[in-house]
Amino acid sequence: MSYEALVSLAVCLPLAGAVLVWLCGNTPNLREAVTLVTGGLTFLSVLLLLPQGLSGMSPELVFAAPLPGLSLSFRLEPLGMLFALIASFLWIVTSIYSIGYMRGAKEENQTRFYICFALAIAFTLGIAFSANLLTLFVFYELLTLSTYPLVTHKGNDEARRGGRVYLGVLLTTSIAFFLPAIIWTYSVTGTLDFRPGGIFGGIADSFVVGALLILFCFGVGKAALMPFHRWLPSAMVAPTPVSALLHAVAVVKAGVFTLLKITVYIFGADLLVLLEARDLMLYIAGASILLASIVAMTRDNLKARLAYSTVSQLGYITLGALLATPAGITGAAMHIAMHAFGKITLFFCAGAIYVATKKTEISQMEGLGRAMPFTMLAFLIGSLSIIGLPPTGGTWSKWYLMLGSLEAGHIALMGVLMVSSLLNIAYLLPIPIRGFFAGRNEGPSILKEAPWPCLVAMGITSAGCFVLFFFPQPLHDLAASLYGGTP
Amino acid sequence: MMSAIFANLPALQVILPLLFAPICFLLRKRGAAWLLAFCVSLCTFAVSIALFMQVSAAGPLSYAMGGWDPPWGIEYRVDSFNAPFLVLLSLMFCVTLAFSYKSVEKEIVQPRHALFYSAFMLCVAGLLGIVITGDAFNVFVFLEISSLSSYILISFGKDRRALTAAFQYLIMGTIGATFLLIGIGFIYMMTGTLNMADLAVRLPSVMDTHTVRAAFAFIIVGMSIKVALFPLHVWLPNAYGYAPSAASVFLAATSTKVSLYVLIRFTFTVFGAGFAFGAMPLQPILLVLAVTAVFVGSLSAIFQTNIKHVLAYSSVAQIGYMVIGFALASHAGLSAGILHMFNHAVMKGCLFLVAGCVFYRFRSARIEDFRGLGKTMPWTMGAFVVGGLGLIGMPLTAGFVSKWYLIMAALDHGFVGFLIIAAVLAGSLLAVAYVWRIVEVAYFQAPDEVHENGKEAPFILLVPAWFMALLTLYIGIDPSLVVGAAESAALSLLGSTP
Amino acid sequence: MKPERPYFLDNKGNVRFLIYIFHALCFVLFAADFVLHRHSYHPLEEIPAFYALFGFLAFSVIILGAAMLRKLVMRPEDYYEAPEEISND
Amino acid sequence: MTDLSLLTLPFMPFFIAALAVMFIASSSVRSALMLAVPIASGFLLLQEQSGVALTMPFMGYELVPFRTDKLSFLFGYLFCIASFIAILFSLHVKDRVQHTAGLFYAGSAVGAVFAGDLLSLFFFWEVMTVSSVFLIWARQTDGAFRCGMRYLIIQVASGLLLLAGALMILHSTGSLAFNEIGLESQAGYVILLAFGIKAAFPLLHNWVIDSYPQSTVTGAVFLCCFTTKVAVYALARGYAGADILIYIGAVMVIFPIFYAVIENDLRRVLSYSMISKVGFMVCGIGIGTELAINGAVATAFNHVIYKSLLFMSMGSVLHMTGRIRASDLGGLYKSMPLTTILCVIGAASISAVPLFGGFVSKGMILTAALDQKLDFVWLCLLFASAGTFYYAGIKICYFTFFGQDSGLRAADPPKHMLLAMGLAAAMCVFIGLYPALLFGLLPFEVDYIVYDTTHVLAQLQLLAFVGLGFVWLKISKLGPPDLRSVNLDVDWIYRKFLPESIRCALGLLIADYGRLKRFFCDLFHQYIMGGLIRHHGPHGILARAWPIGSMVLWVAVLLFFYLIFYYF
Repeated sequence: MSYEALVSLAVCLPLAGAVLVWLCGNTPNLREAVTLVTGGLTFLSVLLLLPQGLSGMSPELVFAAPLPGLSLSFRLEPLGMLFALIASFLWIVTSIYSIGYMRGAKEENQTRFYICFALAIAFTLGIAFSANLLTLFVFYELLTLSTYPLVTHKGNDEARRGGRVYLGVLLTTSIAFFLPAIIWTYSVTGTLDFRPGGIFGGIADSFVVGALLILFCFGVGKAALMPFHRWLPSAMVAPTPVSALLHAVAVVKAGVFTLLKITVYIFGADLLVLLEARDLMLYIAGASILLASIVAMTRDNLKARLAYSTVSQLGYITLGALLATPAGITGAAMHIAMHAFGKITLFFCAGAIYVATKKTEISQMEGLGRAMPFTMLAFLIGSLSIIGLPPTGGTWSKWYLMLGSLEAGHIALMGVLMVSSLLNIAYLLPIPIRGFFAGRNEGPSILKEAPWPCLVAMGITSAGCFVLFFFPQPLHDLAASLYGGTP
Repeated sequence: MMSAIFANLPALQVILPLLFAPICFLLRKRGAAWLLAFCVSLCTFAVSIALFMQVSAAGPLSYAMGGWDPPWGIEYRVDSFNAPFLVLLSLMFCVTLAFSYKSVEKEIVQPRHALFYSAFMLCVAGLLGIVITGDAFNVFVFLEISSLSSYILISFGKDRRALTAAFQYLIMGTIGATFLLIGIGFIYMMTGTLNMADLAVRLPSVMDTHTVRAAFAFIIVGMSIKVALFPLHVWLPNAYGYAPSAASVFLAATSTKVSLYVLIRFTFTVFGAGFAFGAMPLQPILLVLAVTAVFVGSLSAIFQTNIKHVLAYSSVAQIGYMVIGFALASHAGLSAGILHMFNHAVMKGCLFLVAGCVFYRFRSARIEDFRGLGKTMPWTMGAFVVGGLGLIGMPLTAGFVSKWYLIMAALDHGFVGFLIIAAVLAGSLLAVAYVWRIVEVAYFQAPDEVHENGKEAPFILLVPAWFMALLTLYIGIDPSLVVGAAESAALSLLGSTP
Repeated sequence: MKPERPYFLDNKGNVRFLIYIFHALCFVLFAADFVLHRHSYHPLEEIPAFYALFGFLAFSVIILGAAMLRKLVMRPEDYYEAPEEISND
Repeated sequence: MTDLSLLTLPFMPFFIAALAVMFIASSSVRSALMLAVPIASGFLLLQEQSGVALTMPFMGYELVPFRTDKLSFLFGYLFCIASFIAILFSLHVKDRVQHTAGLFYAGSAVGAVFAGDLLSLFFFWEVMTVSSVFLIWARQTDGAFRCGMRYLIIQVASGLLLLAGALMILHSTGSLAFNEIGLESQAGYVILLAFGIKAAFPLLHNWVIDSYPQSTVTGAVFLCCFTTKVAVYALARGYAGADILIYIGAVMVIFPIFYAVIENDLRRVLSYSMISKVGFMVCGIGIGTELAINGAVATAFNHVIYKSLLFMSMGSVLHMTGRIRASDLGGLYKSMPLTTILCVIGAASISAVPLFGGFVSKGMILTAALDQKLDFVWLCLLFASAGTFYYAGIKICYFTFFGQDSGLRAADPPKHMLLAMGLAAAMCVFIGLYPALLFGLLPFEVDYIVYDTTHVLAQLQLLAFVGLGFVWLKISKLGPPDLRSVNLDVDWIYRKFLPESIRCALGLLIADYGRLKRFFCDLFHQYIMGGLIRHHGPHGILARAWPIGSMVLWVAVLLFFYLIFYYF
């Protein structure tokens, strides 16, 4: 199949899936089969695109021109491939998980759920493949809107409040900062294309570029850089598969992916390192990492803790993107994948616990490991990956990020990353450990795991954490080809 | 025959609705009146399209009314600035009529139906006349025709407050029209001509006189009332809020735009940008008022309880955007302003149509009526969401395009530009607030007993609403037509000044 | 219950005997320094019975030092958290 | 063996077995498998020659996961022996988590000493950390949980420092090879700190004291064997001859003595003793002569054997009686004769009584210190030798097995435990009697005579007079009693001082935060929102739509202003 057809296929498949799901809404088994098949096909088509994506900048694929001189268009490049691969692969896993979760938790409006989910994935892939800032922005906003019904899925007051914060923060940042930054960039440079080495090329003075950098960093609210992180904990009112895929992978990663793309392809590393504004943003990212970890420690609700942990981990990627050194960018790109596998595992576990026991608070989970050993083991593995301990994938991204801060001459940031790892231990590990070892006098409990699709999904992602440790080479190559390193 | 029609298109444009209005009244029967009006609207639309094509192919078109050559006779002049307005007006004419068949049946007592249609046609004729004419006094005449008929339209509202609103509008509209008349009188006094093109030639020699300056002031203030520019917007919410749905759809989409058209026409074509923005401090005054309008309008919209009022206040804010574009007086700014006039007409038309659908079901359009509509009236709410996203300025909707151009234009203006951008973006955010407030009610609140049995609006009402919604999306995805029209309009305006 | 058979050290005499033996051993080692030749790397080592003296001195210092340290650092057992009963495995 | 592959590396049997053990339900099969592991690993080691290296490209780096020389061989064999003993000792444990963790722990220790580059070292370093902490958590008490968290955080901090140092070296030299590091660069200090945490340098030592006594009976045996010894190995490779280590070592040998004397928990006494002993090794590495390094390495070898023996005997006591405080014990020789004898052998060995293992190695470091004219250091080490005998030799044995009869009548532990202890005891005696075997393994040629008059006489005098002091003290009944207590140590900083001050600060903050929040909420609701509603609400002045008069007034005002502006 031609490359153009494949790209369109990859984006259109989930859209078509959404329509099919809508049509099959009355027969749950068929509906879920459609979701799974669509997921599989989407992943396959992304996979088929891989050679093209690795070969550097592919030809542009224009499909609309919403503004004269500016087009909505797709173009493959390594970072987008990386993101698309992760999102489409984890969609399959999450679909498997959702089947267990949604049925197990007896959620309502499941059809709407699957429709919006497919839409969100389509838009995520749109973000991944976008060839210019405008396309990216369009899909970015569409993603916000398509996930809103998912966040507010429960439809009660709490969901409404959560959804309000979610939409409020994401729209505010994108309208108030991201959009003007895009327009300003366009008026300065006359283009919005992603180009290796950036598009400023000495056109603008450092004040303007610095201001733009700050606008972009805060404008991409999905990257959850403090103080615009509030939406992420609020989004936790959503059903867990949503939190898992969207708020640990697709949506937040769309944010940091956008930032990474902007630093690499709009500003360019050479320009970025000269900016004073970059140093400012680096330290804000560092502060975001630490503060979010500290807040995470104070949260007793499991999903809230994971949400703050996500905020902190997103700071890693923002940090790497802003470091703009080869290792920093590699680390940031790799962390997109590493964190995706680790955090999705953790969310899967949180959901499994909820489905099996209806427990949401950490303090209720002591000794739970005896009833749900598999879940808790997966949680342990996911935690290790988030902390960045061998033998889990998180080690490598931390390695590159630390090397990146060293290359950039910011030893303090290396310290931040180290302290953050320790904080991660403090807030993540107690959960599985107390699950396994606390309250041993209460006698053995009866094994009561979540439905099997949930377990299968958890198994896949936690195995992924290990696989990424022992075979990081493809991922590394993909990430490294971003700055023209070893292919 | 065909060639005769083609030669007289400009006249037909106005005369068709003007002529058939009394006939419509005479028909008395509801169905027949509607059918006639609808046929006329289709013809009008065809004429406007033809005119538009002609202008874009062959340049400005001058038509001497009654064979009297300008500047003595009345000249109808179609150029790339007003041709798209003609299309817009006649398009809204069609859409509103399509909508009104069911809506008017419900909202207006039976014997007055034919009256409504004829008043409506008169109003359209007046607005078309304002746009098409090249004669200053003729503008006043058509303005009065359209105003008087719109007072009637508003007073048809079933709510008793509609009468008060109409009366209020009458007072204000009359003041505005009188001011316009005073202004036109002054310049006639100084130049002895009423033809706009002729005025543009003669005015520069008497530019420095107090009389011309006073004339300009009167025209600006007078038309500001009709435009509903802050702080002269007070008549607008009630007029739109209590009018019958069909009337509010049409008025919201067109009447303020036409007034703004007049303002721009006088400023650029008659007085000239050099005079208006060079000799007079028009820019700062307008910018301050427009930015204030954005804030006041949006904030007021947030706290309203009636959807029509929300939309009306939102219009006040959106008019602020248009005036900002106009006040920037650059090519980019002017095209952004004109672009937003079209886009806003489409989006606000869509939203008022939705309000009309809800009104049709529940006989009111308060926020409470929207409870649970996400479930009971999914298609109606779908159109509302699309229109609302347009107001917010989401990408792939018309609102995004105008916002983009407005910000691009403001970027050329240094620090003031940044303030304007801030205001525009703040307005967008406030739009999120007032739109999402309604969306939340519709999708999250359970309907009470009255609304539980709500059904989807009739198909015939949904078609126009969705037509406008799709148009909003279409402009968002492929705006080249609208943007092209706006840009050539701006070019023709700026190019016509020395 | 049958009383336990007394163990070796339960007998005070045995203990006393062991202490005598130990004292004798100490004396022998002390005396050996004067009989046997130790090669020395350090001037201090040439002091007769240096290691014996050092050992005794070191012991005294340790006991005194420990007593002082205990005054400084000793806290009740629940200082950090309530102690748990130690159990096996 | 010439062709090296990852699968035949000596740590592999451990890792494979660790995974397998998780799934083997039958305890006898599990026991057999586990016991076979160190043997298999030792066998693989025997096949290797000194000076080979396995290189492997990984993410653009040239990694050396396996590299041999005499130093690493010695530690490799040592760890195989130690893990065999520890596994044997723990066969009765049903908890498969402990077995898995123990095997991973031992395996990564073996891996660490053969790691030829810093990245591989980091890998094993962290796997050691992660696996060992389960030996503490497996105790399943709240205290053990918290202690495990503290342990893990400190150990991971060490790993992170190692990572940081490795990256700094990579950044400045472009290579990750793990050889002599030295203190010429910043990276040198960072890595020294990393090693220092694991080696329990003064002020960084607290995790040993905190965690070993909290771990399970069998876990403590594993723990005492590996972590600090890997650190000693790493120091010996990276920092041999670094002067700073001499002084660090000198402090390290002295201060734990005083703590050990007043400590009541006997496993904690052993932990302090461990720090003191590691101090000997650090000191030897700092001196850096061939003799000193040999002494340090030999001490490490012996130390693993006798310290595990002592931990095993204390573990047996804990296992059988459920008590471990000196104040609760006494007179156990009556019912646990075999344990008593084995413990005494361990005590003799640690006190360096001639004919026991400890004696062989201790003199080497003392002699090396004298050779280098480090008089003060020599005195410190000598003092520590005297102290060791008191707290490890006398205190442990006396208070547990002799002394005041506590009335406890626990039997000797199960056979496999006795067997493990016996094995360790036999090795202590064997090395004491036949030091040449150990000497053959040492990295440098040994030119040191163990049994000459001077060494033996000096040591006997020292020991005897310390004993004399103790006897007199007991007779005079002046000795410090063993009291139930907690003794403050460095952990006071992070267990008491920091939490209390943070709590204090937070308390103030939260009080103020609440007030601030309320203030801003009020501000927002009353003034901003209130104001907005007042002005823009349905009845607000800016949304008031009815009065025509005011509207007309506005028209007039506006017109007036336009005219004013336009006229002037």
